[in-house]
Parts: sequence; structure tokens; C-alpha cells
Amino acid sequence: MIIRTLFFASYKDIAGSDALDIELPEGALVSDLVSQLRACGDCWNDLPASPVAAVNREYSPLSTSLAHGDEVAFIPPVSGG
Amino acid sequence: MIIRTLFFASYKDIAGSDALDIELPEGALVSDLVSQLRACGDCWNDLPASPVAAVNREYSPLSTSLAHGDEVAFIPPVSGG
Amino acid sequence: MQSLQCSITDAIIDPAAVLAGTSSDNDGAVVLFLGVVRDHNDDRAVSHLEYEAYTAMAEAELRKVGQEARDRFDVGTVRIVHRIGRLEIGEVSVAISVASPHRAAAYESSRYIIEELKKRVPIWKREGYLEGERVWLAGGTK
Amino acid sequence: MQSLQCSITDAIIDPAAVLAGTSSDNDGAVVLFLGVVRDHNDDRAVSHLEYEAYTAMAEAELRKVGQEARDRFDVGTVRIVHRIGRLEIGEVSVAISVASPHRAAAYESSRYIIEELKKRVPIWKREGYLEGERVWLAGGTK
Repeated sequence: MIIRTLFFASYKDIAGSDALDIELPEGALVSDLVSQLRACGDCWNDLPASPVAAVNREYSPLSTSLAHGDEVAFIPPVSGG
Repeated sequence: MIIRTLFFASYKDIAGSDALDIELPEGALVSDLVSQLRACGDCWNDLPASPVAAVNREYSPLSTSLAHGDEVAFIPPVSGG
Repeated sequence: MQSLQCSITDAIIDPAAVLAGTSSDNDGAVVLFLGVVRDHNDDRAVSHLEYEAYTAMAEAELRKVGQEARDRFDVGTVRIVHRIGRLEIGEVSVAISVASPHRAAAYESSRYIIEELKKRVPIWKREGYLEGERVWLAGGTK
Repeated sequence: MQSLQCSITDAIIDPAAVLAGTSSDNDGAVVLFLGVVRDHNDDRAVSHLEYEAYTAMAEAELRKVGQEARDRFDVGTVRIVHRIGRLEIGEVSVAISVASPHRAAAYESSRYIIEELKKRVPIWKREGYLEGERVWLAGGTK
């Protein structure tokens, strides 16, 4: 399945992109997406092992299971206001 | 000596005027001014025996002694804002 | 260019004018408080309000309150404007703007000013009710 | 006509427009909070800020925060506008207006909204320093 993966602020600098379509096996969790990204090495190691994530624009635990077409965003510490 | 005496809001209704020049003996205190006014009877009895007062635009105790030309205001409970 | 500006006016209060130029380059937060005429008080239907002030003393007392806020909190420019005369429902009776480097001080000083204003500043409000009566209020409202 | 209006914008925020029409006849108080770009942070001279948002989620999260404020406090119309893009010193980054029958609820709900916004709403700020460096800030400022 394909997961639309979004990166913001400092995580965008890590990813070198603001959005990537990542292929994952059926039944994968958000934590699997994180592991797969960090396994790419290089600056991907700068992505925290347990980043804050949102699935379909809702804060969601890393144990959330994903479905084809889901939108996952990794949320660096926010600094709005 | 002559004391300029100001009345606001409900006290103006009691005094029937927003300002009166009151003659008082030298050395009189604000409390003497109050007593003299209340002695006029009728609605003057509605003026509290110990009203909040300002002398020359500063909140002042009733024990404040007055001088010719002073401006005394009696301040009903305020309700601005 | 921090300053303290306090006035009593019989003109309509324009919130944008009260805000204009209040924040300096050092300020990160501005809090504007507006008091607005409500259509009821304690379950009575209000048609309008009349405000009266001991203007010279009220301006001096507003200035004291503003200065106390500046002494207690880390704030920049403070502006306080209170209207007098007849006010209709929805019109602004008082506007208080405070700029500060940090938001906590902006909120706290704004609140300090309105609470002290309601306790001490010689201004009085008479409510006109829909049925025609007019009554001077004694003491502050919430 | 109480409502909850939340938006992310790349246009200059006009405080008067944020205030316009926020108070109903039932409201006695309006509190407007403005976040303003300061010329320094932690002793470093700031030349400008760049704000980025996860816009769709940020608007949804602002709406949740606003709804929580309405559930907790007796408030009428709530408007929250956050700007993104490049902001110069003195420009408004966020405006929050709250109308309420009573001032305590207006102050407290305004404060609730800005504190929650800074904790939860997916918006990020990058400071540009006078010497040229640009750094993403992590976590809220005071």
C-alpha cells in the first residue's frame, strides 16, 4: 500500500522534501513507517525514533495501523503563536 | 472659607445640583462639610454620613482639613467599565 | 517609545485607533480589552446606558492605575479610553490596550487595569430600561 | 449569532477585521490577543520570521481548541487567525478575539486558546537572524 507522508519544518530538511509516497506492506503501523524511513540511513537518522505523528490530520499514536491512501504527517515540536 | 463641592450620579439627584459653593468656618474638615450638608434636612439625609470623598481630585479621608478654594467631590459607589 | 495614555471621551471609541502604534519592536504580545454595552443586566432588559465621570479626577486616577500596571508588570505602551454620555447596545464603553514583550504580562496587566478601574475610577453608569426607568448602578458589574 | 471561525492565512492580519461583528447584544466584554513579531529572542537579534503550517490540520486543530474554549467558558463568537509565510518585525502573527457576557470568561478563554495553540497546533516558526542564519524554533515562546 502507498502512504502519503508529509514533512514540515526541520523534518522537511531531513527528508529533503515536503511529501513522499512510501510503499509499505499491508497492515503496517505508523511505527513501521518510521523504522523504514530511519533505515534509509544518512540524515534519516535525524528523524526521532518516536516522532509525533498525525494520521489523516489527527494526532495519532505510533501504534496506529495504516491503510492505503492514508496521509501521515510527522510533526516536529510546534512553535506557532 | 468657600469650598467648591461637587456631586455626581445619585448624589447629584440628592443635591439637586452638580456643584455648590459651601461656606465653612476656617479649619473645617471634610466631615464638617458632610455634617453641614446633612443638617439641611430633606433629601440631604440621603447623603451617607460617611461618604467617599475626594479633595482636589484625590481620594481623601473625611478627617482631611480644608482650605479656601479646595474642591471637594462626593463619590458614590463607582460603576465604570 | 513606551507611553501611558489615558482619556475620557464622549466620542465613539474606535478599537483600531486604540491599538494603532501600541506595540514597539520589543513587544511580542498585545491585549485589547473592550467593554461593550449589553442588552440586559440581572435579567432586566436594558435599552441604553448613560455614563458620567468626574473627568479631571477620572483621568488622573486612570493614569495612576496605568502606572501601577507598568510598575507591576513588564509592559510597554498602555492606552485606556473610557467613554461617557449616552451609549447604545453594542457600543464600546471602555478600551484598554497593553503591549508587552511577553503574553502573560499583557493579559495580567490588562486584567489588573480593568479590575482597578471598576473599583476606583470615578465613573458612573445609569441603566435605562426598556420599560422607561433609569437607575444609577452602584458598584461594579462582572 | 455565535460562531467559531478559524483560519490560516498568508495575508496581513487586520485586527479591526478580526474584531468586526464579534460581540452580540448579549456580550459585555471582548478580548483581542495579538501575537507580534519581536526584534529579538533569547538575546539574538531577529530580522524576520517565517511561519509554516500543516494548513489543513492546523485549521482543524484551531477549531478543536476554539470549541474546547466554548465548552469550558461562557463565550460567544470566537475568531482565530494565524498567519504564515514571511513576517517582518512588528507584524501580527496571530489574532484571537473572544466575546463574552462577562470579562472573566473573555480573558480566560483567550488565554486558554493561545496556550493550547502554542502546544498543539501544527505551525512552525523559523527565525531569521540579523547575521543571516535561519533556525527552526522547537517549542513555544513566552
